[in-house]
Amino acid sequence: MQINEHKPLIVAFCCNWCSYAGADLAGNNRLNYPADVKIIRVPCSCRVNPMFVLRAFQRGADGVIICGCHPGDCHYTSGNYYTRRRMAALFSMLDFLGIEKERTRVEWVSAAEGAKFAATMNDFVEKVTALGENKRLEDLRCKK
Amino acid sequence: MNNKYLREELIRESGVNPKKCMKCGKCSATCPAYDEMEYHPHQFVSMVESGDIQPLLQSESLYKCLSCFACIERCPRGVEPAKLVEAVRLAAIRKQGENRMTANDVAEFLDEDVPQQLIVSAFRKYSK
Amino acid sequence: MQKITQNQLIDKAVSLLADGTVSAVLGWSKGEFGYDVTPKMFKTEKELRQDFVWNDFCGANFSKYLVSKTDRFDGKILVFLKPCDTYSFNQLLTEHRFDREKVYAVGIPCDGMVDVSKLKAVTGEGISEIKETSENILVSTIYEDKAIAVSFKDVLLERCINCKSKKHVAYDELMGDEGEIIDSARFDEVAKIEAMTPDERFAFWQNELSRCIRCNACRDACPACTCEKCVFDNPASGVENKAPANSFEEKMFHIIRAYHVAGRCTDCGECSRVCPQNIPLHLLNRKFIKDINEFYGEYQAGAEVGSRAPLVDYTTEDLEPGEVFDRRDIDA
Amino acid sequence: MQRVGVFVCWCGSNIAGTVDVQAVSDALKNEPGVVFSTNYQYMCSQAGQDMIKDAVKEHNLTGIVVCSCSPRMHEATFRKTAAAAGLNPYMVEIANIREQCSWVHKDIQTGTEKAIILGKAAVAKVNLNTPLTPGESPVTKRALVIGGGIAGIQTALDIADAGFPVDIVEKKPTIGGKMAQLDKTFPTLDCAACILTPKMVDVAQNENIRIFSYSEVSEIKGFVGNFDVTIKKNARYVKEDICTGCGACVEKCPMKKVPNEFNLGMDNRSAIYIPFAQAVPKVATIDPSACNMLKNGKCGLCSKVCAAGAIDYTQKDEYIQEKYGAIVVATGFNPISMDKFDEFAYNQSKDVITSLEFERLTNAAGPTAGHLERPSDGKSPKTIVFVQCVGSRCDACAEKGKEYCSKICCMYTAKHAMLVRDKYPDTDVYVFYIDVRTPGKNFDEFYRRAVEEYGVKYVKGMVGKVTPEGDKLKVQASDLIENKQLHIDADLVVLAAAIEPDKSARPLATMLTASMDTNDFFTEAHPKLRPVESPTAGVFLSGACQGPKDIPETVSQAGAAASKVIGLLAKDKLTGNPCVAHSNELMCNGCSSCERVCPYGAITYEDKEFRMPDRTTKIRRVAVVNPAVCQGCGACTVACPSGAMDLNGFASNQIMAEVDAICK
Repeated sequence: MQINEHKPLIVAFCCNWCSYAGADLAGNNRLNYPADVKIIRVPCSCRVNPMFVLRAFQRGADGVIICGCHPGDCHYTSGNYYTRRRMAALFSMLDFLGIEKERTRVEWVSAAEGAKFAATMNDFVEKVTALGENKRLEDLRCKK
Repeated sequence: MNNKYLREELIRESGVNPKKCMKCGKCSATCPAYDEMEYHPHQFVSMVESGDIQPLLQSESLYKCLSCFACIERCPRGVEPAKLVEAVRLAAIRKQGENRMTANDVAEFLDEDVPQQLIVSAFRKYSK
Repeated sequence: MQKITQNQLIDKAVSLLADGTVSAVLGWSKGEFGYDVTPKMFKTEKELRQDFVWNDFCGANFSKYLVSKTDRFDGKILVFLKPCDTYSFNQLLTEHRFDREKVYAVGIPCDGMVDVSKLKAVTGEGISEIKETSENILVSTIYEDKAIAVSFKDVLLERCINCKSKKHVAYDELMGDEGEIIDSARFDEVAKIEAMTPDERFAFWQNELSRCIRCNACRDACPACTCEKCVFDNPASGVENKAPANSFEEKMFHIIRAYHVAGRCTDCGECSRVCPQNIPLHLLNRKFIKDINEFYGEYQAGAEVGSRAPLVDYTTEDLEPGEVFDRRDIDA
Repeated sequence: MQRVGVFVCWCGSNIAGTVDVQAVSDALKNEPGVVFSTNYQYMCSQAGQDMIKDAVKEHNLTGIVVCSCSPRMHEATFRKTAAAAGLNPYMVEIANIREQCSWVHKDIQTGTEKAIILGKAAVAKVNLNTPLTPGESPVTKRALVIGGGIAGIQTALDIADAGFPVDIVEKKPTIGGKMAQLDKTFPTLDCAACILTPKMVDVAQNENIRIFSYSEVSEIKGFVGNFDVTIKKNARYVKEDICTGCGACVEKCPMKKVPNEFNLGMDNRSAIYIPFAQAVPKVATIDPSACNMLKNGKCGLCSKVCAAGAIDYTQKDEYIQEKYGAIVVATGFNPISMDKFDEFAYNQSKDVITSLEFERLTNAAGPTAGHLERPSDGKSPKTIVFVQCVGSRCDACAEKGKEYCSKICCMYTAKHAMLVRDKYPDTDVYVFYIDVRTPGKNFDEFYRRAVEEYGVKYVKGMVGKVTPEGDKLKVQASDLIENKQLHIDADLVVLAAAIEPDKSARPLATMLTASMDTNDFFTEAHPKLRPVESPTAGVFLSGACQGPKDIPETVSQAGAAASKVIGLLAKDKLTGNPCVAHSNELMCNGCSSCERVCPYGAITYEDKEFRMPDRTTKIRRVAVVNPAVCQGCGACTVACPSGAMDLNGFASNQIMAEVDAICK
């Protein structure tokens, strides 16, 4: 265990119908995951604009994860299919620019998968923590 | 030996989670060596879970298990009793410092009625 | 040197003006120097004879101009389209950005255009006169007595070296011979960067993008960037910024710009051509095109009118965002 | 600038146990816009709500942030509170500091820090909130019930009784479902047909009910109050309105070797058939896979004997379009396949049967006319072994069994065992059980009667394997109480197979955009408080499609679903969700990207004249969102490159403000 362990800042965008409910279920079942994860509720994962992702990195987030309903189960039928394409393209681009690919993730978590939500967050935080601070996309002016 | 310590070791070694058991007894129902055994597969699961392990260590049942894995195959909860029996058996062997038999001893028990599976199991069991 | 001549184009424009087919001509006009050709609307034969030019410096893609020129012009406009321009032309039609009825498109062959920066790298500043021969460009400068001969091939624009198509995908009339779609090596550079380590990639782009002065030339020239109001100019968007204050905002601007045109970018290369800082912006667009081709099947924006851009489409079997990296790691 | 009030809930010790609520309300006091901040034991209680109302008046609040449980729990409550205080209900934001903070973090310092950040994000968002007014849409006063089993029948009858027209779509040729196949029903032992068939007749005779039998739902569009449904009426090659159900065709049909699905393949039917005597509609159906006339044009006997002239070999599938205000899903269940259970020899011996097959074997209208006979040789079984939990409560292998308890097996097995002992007292009956679960009215009494009065031998333990040997079935099982292994020579083994949702449920859920759990049971809007509603508005759940259920439970759920439907159809107008997309026409390029990603077709385009700065005008194509159709997913907002498209309640600048607050 490192002495000066960096506490990462994780922004999680969760769709209202599945993943946000999955996060609630994790809470109901008292499944712990690091407090570094801060959830933002969006109606559907397809509401997540790449600008939000970049904005989070700009303001010093160390990792951004987008959670939606499983493909085929989208409350809005097809929203997460668009998310899948958009984020595949965006994350590939960020990787192309040299941003560590472990800092971005898309995960499908249903309303019934509280355990998966907690496990996903634990894993993501662990991976992002291992990378250390996000230095490549931060905006120094936004640092306090 | 501390039973709590032994219990944890058995669970870790075997990879079996006895808490998953719903006490249906299908393992014992399917066991071909049932009548030979003093303690039956479901009892192994239950007794390890409750820490009542000494009787198992001393029981002949350890060596009556054919390791045919029928109980593993049939268990609806994926508990895998045979792995637990194996773990207890290993604990007994380690405790005594020597095996009950060696692979060389197997030959004298062979006759034409002994099923092939049993012979293979015996070699597996006694060559440890 | 272009196979089709300036006079052929002028004659064509004059005759179309004369017979009333069109009432204006969107063409290239002489600049102050030989190389700074600028777009212009010509309305008379006199203007055409005086200012219209067609030479190795006519890189400007006119498709985009149709958006702003057609909606407030009542007559029909003649536009000359090089093969690569026709893709942008179709893409803009797909997006309902101009009225096809108001345009008379003449497809013209193109033998590649000159990169002024490359030319200046050979000749130095102070270019006073440029003459074109079949193989060479003869450049006179104010510092040299003798004209410098530069091989045309050596100073081609990157996009012309990796030309993807000599075929016109849209026109009302075609001048010269029709070419073919070329199996170009345009993704090699992207693949080279992909093969680098993340640290190298980061260093590469840090070096490139940090030169950005946010002059917005890329945005202004891009035929896919035709938004009524760009998000970066809109105070309500939350990402408005006019000038990058630090390395982040350069990246934010260019990533988002590339993302916004992803699936719609025809790879016309205008962004890199007009960049005063010589940032290889086309590589960002090509990365998206390469990814889209690999993930969702070959797609060429603008190849036909009405096709559905990959990012506003999906199949239920699409690969997962995480698999993007798995694939690459396996390939590597 | 908003005047924001912050209300931090303790939720008893649920939040206050891990979050220093005082520190949270103190910290949020200093956030921009916040003019009032407090905390209270139960914000959702009447006293808590009154506290909010008083604060709104006292401090002229324009926005409210409640730091409490999940917005999925009480957002609606606090919106109502705001409305009661004269505030626009959409000026409320919830910071989820229970499910996503106090319940998942153990350390009070960590919990408090995170709660403050979540509160800040909510304050940042509410600062940018704008009052929203929901739109209204009309309600089509007609309901659709998908599935014609007892669940669908009861729902349809109850809705029809309230005076609303109902359509039932049933994929089989008759309604009735699984209950029609049953013999007796526990715990009263009335005969299933005697209580079901009168209801089926009621359905047929009810003027408000239309039955689409042998039909499927092929497309569903629209939304609550306004569903557009396409029903595919499969060709049955018999004119339904003319056929009298006399059965002459069935008798004359030469193709008599078709396995009879109604009797689970234990006997045969003809190619033209009526599933059972009391079928509704009582109309013949030609099985196109078996009929010679349809296969190769040779026969036509049924057409010749039909006095009514109802046979029509040229009939085609028909598609019917209809509008509905509400949809009830009642797709029911099926026993799981026994193919993977080699240990019970189901595929090796005809005398190993499932419980549903046993129902048909003891049913007076079944293949043996109610005489209990072994399927293999027709002999009376003298020893019968019932095995419970076959595939239920099985999480070892997802392909083999189901993790859940199928709920009905304990009771029907007790019923079977009791009936056998009653009719054939010389039969030995063993029931192998893991637990006997009888939580129902008169259920445990019923089970005890089976043991005490009828002498059924209940053995605590499981059957390990069944081996067919001669005309016997060697059953090897464990008796856990007596701690011995049993070997029984049985004549018949009955497996209480787990039940699973009908296979048609999954594609239907996709059409309805209704969510399902991992077992393909439909998810209810709330497991306790909204058990008959799907989270998708206007879609209701009835019967076993939502989870294993016995008949009384199914009927009560069916009635509950009907009352929810009636409540919906009784309204003339529905107020919609105001959190819909809207396009800023000044920035819209008219590029159609948003239209392409909209799953509801809510976006259209119009040419609009714009005045330019130089006083000229210009006509541009711009997007227009239909707020009644838009469901607010936001796909369009990201497809839009210019940012002209935005979403009420989840605006780009609001989400970015949240991101900023979190990352500060």
